[in-house]
Amino acid sequence: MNAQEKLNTTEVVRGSLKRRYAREKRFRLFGLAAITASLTFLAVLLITITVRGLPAFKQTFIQLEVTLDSKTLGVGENPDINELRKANYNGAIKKSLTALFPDVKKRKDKKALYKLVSKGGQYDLQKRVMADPSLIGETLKVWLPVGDDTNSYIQGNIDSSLPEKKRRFKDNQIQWVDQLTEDKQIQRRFNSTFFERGDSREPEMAGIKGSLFGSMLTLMVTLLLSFPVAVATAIYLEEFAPKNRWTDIIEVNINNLAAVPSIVFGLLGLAIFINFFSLPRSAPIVGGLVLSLMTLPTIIISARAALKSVPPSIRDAALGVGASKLQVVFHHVLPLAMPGILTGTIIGMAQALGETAPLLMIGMVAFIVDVPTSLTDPATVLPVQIYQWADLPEKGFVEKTSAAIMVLLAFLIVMNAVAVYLRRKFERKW
Amino acid sequence: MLLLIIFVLTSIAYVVGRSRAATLRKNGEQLHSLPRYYGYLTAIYTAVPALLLLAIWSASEPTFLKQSTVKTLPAEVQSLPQGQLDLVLNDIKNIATGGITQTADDPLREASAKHYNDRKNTSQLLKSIVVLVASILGALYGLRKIGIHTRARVFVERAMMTVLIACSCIAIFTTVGIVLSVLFESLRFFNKVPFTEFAFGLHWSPQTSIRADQVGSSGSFGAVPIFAGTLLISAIAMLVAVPFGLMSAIYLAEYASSNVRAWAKPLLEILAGIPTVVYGFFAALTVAPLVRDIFEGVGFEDVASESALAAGLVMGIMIIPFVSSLSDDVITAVPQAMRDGSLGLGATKSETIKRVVIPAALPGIVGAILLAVSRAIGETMIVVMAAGLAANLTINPLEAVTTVTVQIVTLLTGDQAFDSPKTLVAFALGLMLFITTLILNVIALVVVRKYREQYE
Amino acid sequence: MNEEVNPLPSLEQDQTSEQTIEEIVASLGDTVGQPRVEDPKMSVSNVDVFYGDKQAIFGVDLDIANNEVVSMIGPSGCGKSTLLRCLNRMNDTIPICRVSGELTLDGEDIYSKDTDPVLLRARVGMVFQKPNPFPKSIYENVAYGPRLHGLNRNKADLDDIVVNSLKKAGIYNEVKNRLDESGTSLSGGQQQRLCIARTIACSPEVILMDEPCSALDPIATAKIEELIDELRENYAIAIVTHSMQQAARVSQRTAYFHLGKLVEVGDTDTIFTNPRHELTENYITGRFG
Amino acid sequence: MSKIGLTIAGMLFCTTVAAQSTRDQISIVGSSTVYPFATVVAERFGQTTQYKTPKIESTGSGGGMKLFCNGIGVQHPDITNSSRSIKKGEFESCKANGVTDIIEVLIGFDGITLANSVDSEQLEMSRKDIFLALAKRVPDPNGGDELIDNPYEDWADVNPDLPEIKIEVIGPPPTSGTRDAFVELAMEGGCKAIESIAAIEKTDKDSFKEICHTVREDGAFIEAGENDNLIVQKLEANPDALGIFGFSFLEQNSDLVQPSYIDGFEPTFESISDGTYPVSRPLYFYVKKAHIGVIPGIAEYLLEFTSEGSWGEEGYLADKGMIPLDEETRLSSAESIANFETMTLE
Repeated sequence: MNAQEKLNTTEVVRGSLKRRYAREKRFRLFGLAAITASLTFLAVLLITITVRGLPAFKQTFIQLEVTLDSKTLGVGENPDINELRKANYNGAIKKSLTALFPDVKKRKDKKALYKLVSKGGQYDLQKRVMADPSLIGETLKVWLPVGDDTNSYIQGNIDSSLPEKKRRFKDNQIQWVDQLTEDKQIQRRFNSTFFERGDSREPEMAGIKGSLFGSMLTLMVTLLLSFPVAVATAIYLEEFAPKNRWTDIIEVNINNLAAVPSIVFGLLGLAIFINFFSLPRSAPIVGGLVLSLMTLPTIIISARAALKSVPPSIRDAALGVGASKLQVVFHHVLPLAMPGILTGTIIGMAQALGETAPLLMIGMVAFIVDVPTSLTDPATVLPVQIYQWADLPEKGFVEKTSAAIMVLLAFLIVMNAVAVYLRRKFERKW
Repeated sequence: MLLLIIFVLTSIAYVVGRSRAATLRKNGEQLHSLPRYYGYLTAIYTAVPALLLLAIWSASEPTFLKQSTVKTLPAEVQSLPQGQLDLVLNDIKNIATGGITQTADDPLREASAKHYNDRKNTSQLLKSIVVLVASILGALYGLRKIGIHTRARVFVERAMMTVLIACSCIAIFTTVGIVLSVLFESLRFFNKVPFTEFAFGLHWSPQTSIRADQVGSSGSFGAVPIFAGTLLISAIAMLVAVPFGLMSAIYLAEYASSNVRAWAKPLLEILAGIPTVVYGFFAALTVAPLVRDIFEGVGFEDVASESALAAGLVMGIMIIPFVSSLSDDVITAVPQAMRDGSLGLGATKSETIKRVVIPAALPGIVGAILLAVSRAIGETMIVVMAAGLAANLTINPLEAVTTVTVQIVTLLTGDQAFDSPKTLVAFALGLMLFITTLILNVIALVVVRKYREQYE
Repeated sequence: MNEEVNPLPSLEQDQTSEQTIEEIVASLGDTVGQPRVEDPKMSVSNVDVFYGDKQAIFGVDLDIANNEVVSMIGPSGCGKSTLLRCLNRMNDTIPICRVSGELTLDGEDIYSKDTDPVLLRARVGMVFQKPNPFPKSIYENVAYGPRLHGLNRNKADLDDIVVNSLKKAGIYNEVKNRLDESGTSLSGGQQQRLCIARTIACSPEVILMDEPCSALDPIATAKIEELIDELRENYAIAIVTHSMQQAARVSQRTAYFHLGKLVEVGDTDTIFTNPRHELTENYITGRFG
Repeated sequence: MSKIGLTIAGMLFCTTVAAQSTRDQISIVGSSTVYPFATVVAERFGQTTQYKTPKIESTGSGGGMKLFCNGIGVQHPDITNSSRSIKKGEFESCKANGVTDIIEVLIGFDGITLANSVDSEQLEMSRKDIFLALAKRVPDPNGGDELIDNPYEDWADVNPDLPEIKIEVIGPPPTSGTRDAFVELAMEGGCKAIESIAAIEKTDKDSFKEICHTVREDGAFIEAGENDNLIVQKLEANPDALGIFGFSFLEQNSDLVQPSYIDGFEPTFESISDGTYPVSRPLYFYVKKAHIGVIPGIAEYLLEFTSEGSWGEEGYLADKGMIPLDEETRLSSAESIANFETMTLE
């Protein structure tokens, strides 16, 4: 190769450098853009949901002076518990509202006036009276939750400058509420109802306690069933299984199950647990069974990875001093792999917590007010609750849905964070 | 309670067994295994038969109780059909457990309830006794077994292995369960509707008669539009997920500093951890209107509010981390020597990545993408909430299409009559879904495994 | 990451005393022999290399001339590979690596801002310890560099370059009928020669070889050594090797490194027959290393 | 060996759970249209009685019927909601499974409305207009009884009194009960107003149905999903479009959308309730008589549902958008329900 040729090479390369570096820069920017876009989307999603959901954590209350005379309530003297339960508390509330605004005479206007207070207000009264029947005959100053529309007006979601026809909150209602606000009879407080009650058809009375408990019961079943089985399976496959067709089939099976659509597990649950074994519908135990079958492969795979990462030298060392294979596994390998297995389990549980589709198939899309306490009580779970709320016509449920999503995401993020933390803390380079 | 006692007994058995073996050993006996194993052995003998008995008893107890209680009821009640009898029993049980009932004042039922309670108590007592005796007998037997001739460790280990093997069979059972649960119903469906119509029919309209006289009450079950819709949405999702996921993975694996990586990776994984129902909500309420506004603003007409595009976009975003983390794995698995070789020849970093790293990682990436496709096809909540129900056969992403999973959900929770082909077709769709994803998964797994072997 | 780029070479490997490396290095004294040549192709002056806080190379001076093979020997972790990788800035890929001092190619500082690492690497090719053909066809492996740099005007040109490079690397006859087969299907020795062909195809001026034969059997090694000798006609070559015999066989000059310090440098014959530094003597007589 | 053991263990486990569950709570399944109403009643029922709040699953009318008809017993639901009356086949399958005594309760109506954004003109149309605008095949506008593919593009083409805006109707897909009811009530009603087609009915019922019930597929009718919230949003964005959805959604979104007059009537409580607004469908629920008195609370639930305070004109169900029956019917059916009169299928 002569000098001329060499010079050529240098020149050719130098000539193309600018173009190549531009390409390099572009490529790098693409990468950065891709990851930024993904993270931006995450941010947009979280922000949208937070902005939508945040108002739901506050609830507007209205102060009323309610006279609980037995005539309005429609109870006799010394009413028994059933009578108290059925009493007409709504009537008492209506009366006190009319007393506040005595000018309201027309039926239509009265109806609008009554709408200021939530339908759930009567149950608050009911609870108080049932706890203390001596309240009958007294006049109480109580704070009651306001109705859905009133709430969104006070939150500023209703534009009062629009023509009356175009808003759900009418002029006279606005006037009343403004007056009440001036009299300091309207207050915004932390919405404890949201965490203390089950589902309800009135957005201002709806809470997530029922679905949260449902989720917990379901997850408990899932954890109790899937964790031991998954660890046992992982140990068998990783440490003991002979390499033959049978174990190969098991292995392919597990990997495949991890990628089978979750709704197919729902079909399985419907056909086997509900139709064949006639377990009750909508029960956390069935949900737990289905979800544990679903999370099993996830945990098995991560448990196997964790076991595999324990170096053979440790096994050899233990075998070398005369431990049996089982002892090696249970004394040395398993403890070392435990953080990895736990990480996988947490991630599997997080997956199960957020899962909806299979539960639709086994009757967990249900309206359930009572908080479930046992594994066979009807229950729903948080994501299904979100799904249900998203479909309801009442406007107030939009923010409730977002708030429920926030709670769910908070759980998931905490779980994931714990998993990441565990992974970092116990990450070992052998 | 009983479980607790068994647990305590088992623990005691363990301790006794161990100490007994230890004594024997001290006395110079040549035991086969360590004392601890004799402890385990005794514990197994104590717990397993007792637990087995307990399980069988608990399972059969309700039946015995029921029969016994039924005998106390009047003859005409006894001759009721099974379902009604169950109801009566339910009522009696409610009375017995003090739950809310309506017939609490019925003396006959009260008596039956009392009988039920008595029997239940007796049964519980008997159960406790039998189980405890079994466990003690087991313990004694176990203790007697302690001696030179018993190879305790072998026994214990074999027991453990049995448990382990049993557990690993559950995966097989699950698959068998899935196949069985969808196969039979699907076969029944294909008896009614020929497979060729299902597989090649272009018209999907499963509304067999909401009323008997309705038109098209036979329904038409051509699944092509559904599968086309599924493919369309999945394709849109992949168009989003593959470039973004792959480029993110490349950036994280090749360019990002370890600090950025440490933050960006878990953040991306959050994207994967968000429940699909949340994506669905977001797609339906935020993305779909946005897509519609944008495209109508640009001058497109007839943009469906439930366009395939909106569902596909959001699904794609959901899958980004899935693609990126799998691709990240395979990219980092490409040996450094490959990169060195290319850099040493004067390639820029991007040239190295494009011409050496990616081609080398390609099989793994393809595997990752196939797995992502299978996930997109099986995704349910996003499409249920954001995609339509209309079975349009179209490739226009601005129209509404429907997917297999949406149809399964609507068919099993929909408004139409729940007879014959319609429920069954849901299972047939489930079967198709299972088979499709199975094939994709197996191919992907084989590809990925082959790829891994190449560099290990 | 594999051995040769290990960012933290185990410098303390054979240190039992509590002296710091710096102290030991200082005790080694100045380089013995003449590191400079007339009209050097590449020149290294007073170069220090750090991996994070750890110093791996201590003030090395060395020249590489055209048409000669310089071999670098020394015990593991002595910094010879590190120095070699500095010569075409492959160390840039290790974020914590820092280089000070002056390295020049044809008198231009290769670490200056104006020098482009891509161009530099095109001019200073490198062959690695383990053969690392790309998982592509043999043809594509060789054509990779020319394509990157746009050295060919057309397909015929490229064919020429590939064939010539393979011929120069002495492997053409073995592979001429299977240019479409994967580069990884070749035997280890063939792979390494393919890698050399790949390097030559970029028409570099200097070739760096990092223990090119350490993964090969003796027969393949012999072939490569023969090849190195032939390549000397056209290129300046620096080779890192573990095998003193190899150094003696292929190189004209030899540099002996110890703990990141260039201890002795000189004509290969002189070094092997008449080492002047005690450590060099210990090493080549096999008492240590 | 281990497989058999595992199977046995699984079965034991499942039967134990299944056998030990008792139920002291009403279980309701069925239509998603009735769901919002049934849940309100259930919630109130749970609050004001000593019974537990019933569990209500939204399974769709058909799904509900299937579960309901599966048999008598604790594991089967007590009540099913339906947005249509029970079908003969379903009734028979119920019978076959021992569910012989069924109480049918007609609770009210759900109006199906054709609405557009409040920003645009409120439309007045007849059912005939609806048919002509939406059917797949219509009589040739240039005369003759020949049916041709629907040529109309603007509402004004259909009826010169209507504004000149593009025909664009967003409605539910064929799998939906709302769609079915709309097709039967609005389109078939309009169909009959056309003499040439009405004549067909006498000779060939099937082809009559086919003509009347087939919706055009050229893009003028846009099939959306069943999420009515989305339809409302779409209407808001596109003032030209009309949407088909239930009256309760109209009520909740009266600030965004307005209903069209059909045959001269606007859908209101009154007009739907007295039947002058032509497009409304009945809502039912069905109760298993055998479960009354055994599963606690069913009778009281019926009582609550059929009390004036809930299904009456001033009741809370009306607040949620259900159209009450007329007073007479309410009274008479409340009485027959209180007597647990079972239905027969004539």
